[in-house]
Amino acid sequence: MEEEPEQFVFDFKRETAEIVGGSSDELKLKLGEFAGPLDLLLFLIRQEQANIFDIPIARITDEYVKYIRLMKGLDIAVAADFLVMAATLIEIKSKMLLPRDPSELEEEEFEDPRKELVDRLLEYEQYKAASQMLYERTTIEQAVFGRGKIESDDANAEINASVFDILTVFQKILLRHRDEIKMEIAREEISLSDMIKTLKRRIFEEMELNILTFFEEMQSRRELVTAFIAVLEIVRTESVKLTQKKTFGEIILKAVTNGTGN
Amino acid sequence: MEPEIEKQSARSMAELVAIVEALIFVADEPITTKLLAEVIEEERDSVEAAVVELQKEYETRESGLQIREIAGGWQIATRTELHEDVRKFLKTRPSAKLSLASLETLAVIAYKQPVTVPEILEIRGVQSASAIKTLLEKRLIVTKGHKETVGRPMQYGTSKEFLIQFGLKDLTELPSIEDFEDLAG
Amino acid sequence: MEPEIEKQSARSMAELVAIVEALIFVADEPITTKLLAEVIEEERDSVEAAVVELQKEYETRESGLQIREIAGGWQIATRTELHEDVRKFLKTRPSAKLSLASLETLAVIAYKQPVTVPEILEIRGVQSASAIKTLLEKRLIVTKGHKETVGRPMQYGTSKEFLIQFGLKDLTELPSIEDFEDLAG
Repeated sequence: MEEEPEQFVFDFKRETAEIVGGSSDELKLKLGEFAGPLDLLLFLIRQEQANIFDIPIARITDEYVKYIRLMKGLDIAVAADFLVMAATLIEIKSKMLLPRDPSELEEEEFEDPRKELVDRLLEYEQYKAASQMLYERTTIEQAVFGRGKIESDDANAEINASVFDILTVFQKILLRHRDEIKMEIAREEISLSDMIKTLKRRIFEEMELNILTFFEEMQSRRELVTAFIAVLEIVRTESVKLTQKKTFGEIILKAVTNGTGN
Repeated sequence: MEPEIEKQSARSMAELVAIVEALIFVADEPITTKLLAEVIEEERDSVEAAVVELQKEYETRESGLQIREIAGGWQIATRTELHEDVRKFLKTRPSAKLSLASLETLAVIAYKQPVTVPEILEIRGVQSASAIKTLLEKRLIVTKGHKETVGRPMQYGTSKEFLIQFGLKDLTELPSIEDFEDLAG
Repeated sequence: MEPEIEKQSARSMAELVAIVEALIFVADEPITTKLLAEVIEEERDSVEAAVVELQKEYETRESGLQIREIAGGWQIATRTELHEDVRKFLKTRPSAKLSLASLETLAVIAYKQPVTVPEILEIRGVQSASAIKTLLEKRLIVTKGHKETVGRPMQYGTSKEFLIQFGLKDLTELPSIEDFEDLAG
């Protein structure tokens, strides 16, 4: 039952993608998947049944901007590239509104502000058609199956590697290597005086520190012992006091602020 | 004395067809005529003839299998018409398709290779980084060295896996990009 | 009413043979007559007859393959007489297929060459002897002389075959980590 939608993840003919105007401001959007701003633009041009060589730039710009607002309103992340295209459209629109310089009236010299965009759209449309061709090819190809596993396959492994795999694997090794070095460094025992320094800094930064939390951060038994001694030491010599909210409750280390600390 | 002179096939055509069939079968990816010829130490021409003969044989006996030329090599695969039963047995669904963005990026790479990320952006009008990553992970594209230009950006092209997954003998089998022109407008 | 009664084959014997061939071909393990019959919804007797027919077909055309009954199921395998050639092919086939251990070792050698076994051990954190042997056999790496240090260990580097198989013009075409940084997103 669920197989159908898998077969057509998207629809090149885009029959489902349309902006449906609802009552008043309540616009409803049937979202089609747009591969990019050029894709959206082509869709709008087709929806307006406009001639690609004579794009009604004002109308299309309005539609385009409306669509983007709608996406934003629906909290759909609008990629920067869509905004860039909006700016381009607005720029073309304003150029079109400028009165033509009478000295440039000869047709040949007059460069249509839309020309570059049209060229891009035409080129893009070719690749879009090519991608549809690829889509059809892979659909057909999925009807052909290779043989099942045979014994000799086991002798031949596993990963059909490309240069990309070599790099990815190398990166992973480097990361693993770095983690090991980090662990080795961490394994070196921390001295009592360093532990006291760390503890002091934590108490004065956080004002109060749960002893259990601090102990849990220790990586080994030796460290834990050092931490314990450090706590005893700091309570004895510094303006820090141990408090316990109730019997067997959590023990908190607190800096004594209105200090009579020696 | 040249050893080449002695390289005279002691095999009959029927034997050649049989050994070629066995090797195409055990190979786990399309096997080239060249490699077949090397392994069995025969002339490439006779190997080629044997494969074509084999291909015909499969067709005339209306086998459930076919000998296909793909990605520059030969492969045995099931016949398209049988896909429903095969899929039912394998309990597979058509695998997840590429997204629209990935397909478009792949189309640009297939036709423009070797091509860099900025060049793809230029055509598609949208960043394609995540599509490229997907295509690399799916092994449909490979890196093609650096472009000798500012910043030496990496170039990409399609892979052998691309040919296999899209059922192409080679890249020339792709229709030319100009053929898609009349679809415009 | 038994549904069995309605189960009348719409398939001809030839069609049955073809579909049975395709299913045996795609199966990872020997497939039983019972399972075949279930998948294509035919009587076991006719399926059995189709397999026997198929088996005969392979024999009479002196195929390089055979339909074998094994472990209570059916399987396609290469013909025994051809095993020498098949074995030779399996041993020599060039392939970019590697185990993870070999791939890791190859990656270290590619990026750190020339590099010695102790250096590879240092980086990978595991012994790589058998991986190096595999890579040498696959001709993906070559020895690069001794390192002038204690024990004069052998150094390794990638081969020309490596460049060919991975589609590189030269080693400068190996991508660097920075090349893919843009794709990270």
